[in-house]
Amino acid sequence: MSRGAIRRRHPGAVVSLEENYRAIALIRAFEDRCSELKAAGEIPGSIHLCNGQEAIPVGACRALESRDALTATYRGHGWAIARGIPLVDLFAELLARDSVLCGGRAGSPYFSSAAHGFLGENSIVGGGVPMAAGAALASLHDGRGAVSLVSIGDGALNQGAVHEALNFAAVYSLPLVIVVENNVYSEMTPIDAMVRIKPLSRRADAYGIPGLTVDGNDADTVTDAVGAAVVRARQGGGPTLIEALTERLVGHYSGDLQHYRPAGELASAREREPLVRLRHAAVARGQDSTYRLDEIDREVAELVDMSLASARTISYPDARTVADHVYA
Amino acid sequence: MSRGAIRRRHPGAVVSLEENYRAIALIRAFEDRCSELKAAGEIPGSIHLCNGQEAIPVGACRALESRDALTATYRGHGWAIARGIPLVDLFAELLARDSVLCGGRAGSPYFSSAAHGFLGENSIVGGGVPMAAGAALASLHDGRGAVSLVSIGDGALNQGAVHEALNFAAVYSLPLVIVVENNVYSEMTPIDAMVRIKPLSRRADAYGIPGLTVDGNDADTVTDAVGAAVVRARQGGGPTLIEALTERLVGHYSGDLQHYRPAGELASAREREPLVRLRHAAVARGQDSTYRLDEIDREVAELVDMSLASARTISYPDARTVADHVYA
Amino acid sequence: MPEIAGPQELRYIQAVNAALRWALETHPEALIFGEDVALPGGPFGATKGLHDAFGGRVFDTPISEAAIIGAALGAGMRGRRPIIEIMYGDFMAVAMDQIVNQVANTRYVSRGTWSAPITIRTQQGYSPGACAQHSQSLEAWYGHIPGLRVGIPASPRDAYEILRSAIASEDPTLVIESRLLYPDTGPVTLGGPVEPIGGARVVRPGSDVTLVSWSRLVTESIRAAEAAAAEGHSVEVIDLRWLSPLDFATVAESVHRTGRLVIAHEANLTGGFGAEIAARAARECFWDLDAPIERIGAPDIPIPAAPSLQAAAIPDATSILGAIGNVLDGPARRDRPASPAGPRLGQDAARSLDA
Amino acid sequence: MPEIAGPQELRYIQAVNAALRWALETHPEALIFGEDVALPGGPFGATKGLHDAFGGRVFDTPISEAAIIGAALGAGMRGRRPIIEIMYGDFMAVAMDQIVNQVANTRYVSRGTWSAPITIRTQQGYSPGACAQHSQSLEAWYGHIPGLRVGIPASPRDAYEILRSAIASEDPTLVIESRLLYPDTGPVTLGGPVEPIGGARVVRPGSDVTLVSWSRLVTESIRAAEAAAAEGHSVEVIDLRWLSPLDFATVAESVHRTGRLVIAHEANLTGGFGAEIAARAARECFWDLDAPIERIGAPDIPIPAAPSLQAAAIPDATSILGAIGNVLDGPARRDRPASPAGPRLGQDAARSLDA
Ligand SMILES: Cc1ncc(C[n+]2csc(CCOP(=O)(O)OP(=O)(O)O)c2C)c(N)n1
Ligand SMILES: Cc1ncc(C[n+]2csc(CCOP(=O)(O)OP(=O)(O)O)c2C)c(N)n1
Ligand SMILES: [Mg+2]
Ligand SMILES: [Mg+2]
Repeated sequence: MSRGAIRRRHPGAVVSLEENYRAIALIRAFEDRCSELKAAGEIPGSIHLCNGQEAIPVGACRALESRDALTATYRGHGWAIARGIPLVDLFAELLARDSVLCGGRAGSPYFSSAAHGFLGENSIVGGGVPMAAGAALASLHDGRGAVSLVSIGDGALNQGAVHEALNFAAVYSLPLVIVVENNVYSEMTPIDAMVRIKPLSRRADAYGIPGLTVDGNDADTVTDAVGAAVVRARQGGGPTLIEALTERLVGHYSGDLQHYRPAGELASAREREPLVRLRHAAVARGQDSTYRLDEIDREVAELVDMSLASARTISYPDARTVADHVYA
Repeated sequence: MSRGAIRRRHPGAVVSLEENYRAIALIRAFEDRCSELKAAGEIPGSIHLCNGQEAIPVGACRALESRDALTATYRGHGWAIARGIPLVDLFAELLARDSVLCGGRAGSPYFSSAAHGFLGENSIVGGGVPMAAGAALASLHDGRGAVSLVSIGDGALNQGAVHEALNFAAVYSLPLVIVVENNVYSEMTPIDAMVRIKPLSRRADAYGIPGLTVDGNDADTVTDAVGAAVVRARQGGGPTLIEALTERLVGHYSGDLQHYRPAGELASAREREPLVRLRHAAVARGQDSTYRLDEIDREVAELVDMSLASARTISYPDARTVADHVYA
Repeated sequence: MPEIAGPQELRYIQAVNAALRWALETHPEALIFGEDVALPGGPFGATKGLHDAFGGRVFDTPISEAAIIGAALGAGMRGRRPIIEIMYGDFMAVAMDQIVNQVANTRYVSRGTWSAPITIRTQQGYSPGACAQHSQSLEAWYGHIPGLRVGIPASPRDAYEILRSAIASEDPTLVIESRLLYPDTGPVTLGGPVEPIGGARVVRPGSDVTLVSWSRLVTESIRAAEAAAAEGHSVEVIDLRWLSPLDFATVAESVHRTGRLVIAHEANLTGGFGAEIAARAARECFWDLDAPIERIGAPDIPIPAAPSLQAAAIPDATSILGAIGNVLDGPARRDRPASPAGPRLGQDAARSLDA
Repeated sequence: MPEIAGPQELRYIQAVNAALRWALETHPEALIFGEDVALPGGPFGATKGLHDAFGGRVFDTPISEAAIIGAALGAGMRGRRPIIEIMYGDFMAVAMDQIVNQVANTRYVSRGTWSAPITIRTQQGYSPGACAQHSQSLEAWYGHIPGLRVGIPASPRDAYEILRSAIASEDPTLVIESRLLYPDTGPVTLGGPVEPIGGARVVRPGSDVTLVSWSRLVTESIRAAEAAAAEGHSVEVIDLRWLSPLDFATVAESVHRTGRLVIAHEANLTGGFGAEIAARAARECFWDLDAPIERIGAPDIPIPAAPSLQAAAIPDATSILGAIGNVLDGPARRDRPASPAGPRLGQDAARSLDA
């Protein structure tokens, strides 16, 4: 796994403030660089960044093993990085180069990595949940004890396919963990206006599975919740739905002006976001600690620079291969 | 409305044992005749009878006004009769004649009646719920105060479109009443094996709407539950999900051998079914009462005979009209 | 793997059952699931006895087509070989996203690093009294989806062979069966090598007209060819068998000999897959054609339930014979005035039904 | 109803907005709903300002396409005139049942006693970097659904007129817009009488070749025609405008004069609606044709995200010009050996892209 990879947290093992900061800062730095690349026209198509939501993939992936399956959405850069997909490969895919991931066929919103058990992002809202249930079904039959984790957004809970897949997984007690990243909005519409319940984890009861709502801006809290769900799933206890509360610090997609967000919302969100929190904690611990974080920022920036630089050396996919890989 | 029609029960008004018996016996007699007609080859295609479930449409339609909208499933003969669609027209449609309903284009599983605000049966499981939500949406905008009632089966709760429509209706507090006829089976599979919750009305909480489970074999109980939901809906209180417990006394469709039903299940169901219950009640009241029910059986049989006889005088749809009505 | 015995008479539905049993016996990673397929043995009996024989590898599902197809995809990506049943082709419409946006993209978008070796079985077509929601023939939709393979068996033999080829294939394959053909019997040789996917078949050689058809209409086409033979016209009937991969070479070779082409399917005419066959012929076989290409299909209407109306909507040997007649008196069309309104082919088909 | 003023320059997306505003002003029963259409004014701005102006008649919905379409149907059956937005054509796949099994059957199956005067707006096509789940052109699916009307505007003027015709129609109508055309400007005359649905339009007269296209490729077709004109070839470009009702008469009349036909669309070639046009021509225009019918479309692959690959997959003026060249040197094809494998037209199209 690359330097970007997350170390698995063993039961009881404590993750240092620095380790959490590094993992989150790496994703943040990647996303910020993507914004620049998009603005500079180096990334074609629209991108959906996870700024502010990084603690969720970071915390969740710590609870997974390499044999486990992971499925995400178009807002999946953070999940890919937390899963250990090298930044160079991600940059290459986003830059529409001939990356080892999907060779530019997928781009930012739809890439996958078979080598990392990453079934892929999905640009159909909720479209990946049936697939994730299927990965859990495979595990039930191959006896490998793998768990399948799928991330979706709050708005995806209103998609029919998600409903069908959650009930399907519940019926067979499939080893599935559903992480709902509630970032307040579905595209430009507040989720509160599109459901009549709160918290969203209440939906779990409709399938007879446990549901809980946790602070998605604290990686350790997420690891604890997902870890417990993973253990239950491996033991045949079936699916768990975990709602992780968070906030988007950027637009839904590149070019979203966010005129729909009330004044002050973003400002206050910036006080609650994961990196700032860890900074506050570090300050409380004293200068050495903050120096360390500054150092991590530099290391992370360097890794991003290096990764981008080598990604830029990768050629664009050859037009003559356009019709390859449609069939076996 | 025809002699088959249900009288609306005004708040507080009591429905006599005889009146309930007549309404249910009429549907039963119609369904039994359909079985004969199917066996005799007079009805083409498969039919889905509601024997044993009649108290649900009878009780529910008593709570509706003519301005209200009604949507059902392929198991909809009872709803059509309770709504007041003349038996002759139903027979004609089922016999593939040029009926005033759909002129034979719909048949047993998909007919509708604009004249009765009956949006129609539906042969796609759950497919009619979004439509019913739309009828409720229309009422919100035309100010006519109409309520939309939709009947579905237990298994339909696992269809994505049903999930989407229930949340959609909840979000706008649409005047929608969802009646889930839980007849233990979805086609040939027990619903208990296909969900992990009981009662099914727990699903209502996922949408933030009231849900309740009632005895579907007692018409008055159904009227009370639906009546309350209709009042709430008209007052802007939004949707209600009502699970009505019942049992099928016949196969899922004509020709279903029911080998999947455990021994004795049908026999005991026959003790709990609506007509037998009313018979028991009549016996308790003494001979006059049972004589009266015998009389009703004769009257009902006569109505069915007459209706079928005149339906048989209706010609088959003219092949030259096959391409009519595709577009305005 | 079962021994190769001589051919035996099987019903179409029994051939499907035999192929499924073969899959479970020869592919330990095979799974079968769908609505009512396990304990009840399938709404049409396709999976009869399989749950008893293979236990949990054959299981019933909720009425959730999107979940069924998506679960097959995910399980397929993770090493299983799911074979699922969608009870009626009409119900695929509730799960088209899983087919077109999920299953079909798997290999291509991942540059071949993921694959989805799954088989989706369904059945389609009208039947007497069936309503518009249980009567459609939507194969044209699937023929338009890159990444998906589509087989459409017309005989018990192909119900067995095409399904086995689909199951053995590493690509997602849709097998569209015909409900009305389920009771039909024919010779099937069980076991033996699995055919590669693809390949049309000349089921009746002829020299005057090429008649391309698939699924249930192959039988009607053969009947029409026999009727034409009685009138002295030799019609070659081709069973297309697969929409993808599409074996157009077999069609082109035949048209090269006959110079006349008729295409017949049960689906609504406009936008039916017959249009693709006609369009390819109008390019690849243009200089071989001696007469306009005729298509037969249902007129552009939802399929009505009443048999008296279905009789006027569903193509059969009679309507196909009418089209054969049209291509045989081709030159006569020269002086036929072009229809002012731009004739609606569906109606043409309906009209020729009265022939 | 707004006064008839002279034409003004509007962007395609502004023309859509104007038609929607017209609908709310002139039809009190009109409703507009969809994802992000009210407060945010629509993901592409089609509904900008309408919620402010018309309040609750314009509202946002959950991400529930089946519910959105079904709710439009039920509201339409009960006296409303809903106009709904499905953000991308690709997302229609999650709700095809509501289209094909519910909306489209309403009038026919009820013998005309129910109707569904609803309009479904969506947009489709590739754009640089967009993934396979946001790039499809699936109009062929809808052209195959009886009971549904399908309009597909190629210009700001038609974005306005076709949408108004759809809204005024008593039948369910799908209007497929083009995301890439949204910023394009053109003359639009606001108000005035609403055109009846249907009707193709000759957008560039010519005498040597008939070039039929729709949506975004009409622009590419005109560019190809101009290039051909430079080489002395007169190409007549027809914008089909509606798949249903299909105005084939306009195509037939043109082919009668030119004797040569090319069809160009962005959709995958196999099973694309171009096949229907070619198939009709191969029957109705057979004796008028002097050359094989050429079709241009995307090869049969999911649309890749990388621009370097898209360049090889998406048809444009160059690939269309190649097809024009082919039909002009028709007779030369006579001695072209028939491709052994049965050429995959998609690949032909891809090949001609290199031209
Ligand atoms: C089936 C479908 N409908 C609509 C869309 C358009 N769309 C893309 S993202 C999005 C919002 C999803 O919101 P949420 O699930 O909360 O995820 P978030 O973007 O907030 O991470 C929508 C509506 C889509 N991609 N797929
Ligand atoms: C989308 C869809 N999937 C499957 C079917 C086939 N089917 C028809 S009825 C039925 C069972 C429905 O069970 P339930 O909802 O409990 O209603 P019931 O028949 O018991 O009244 C099924 C699976 C269908 N018609 N539509
Ligand atoms: Mg969100
Ligand atoms: Mg049931």
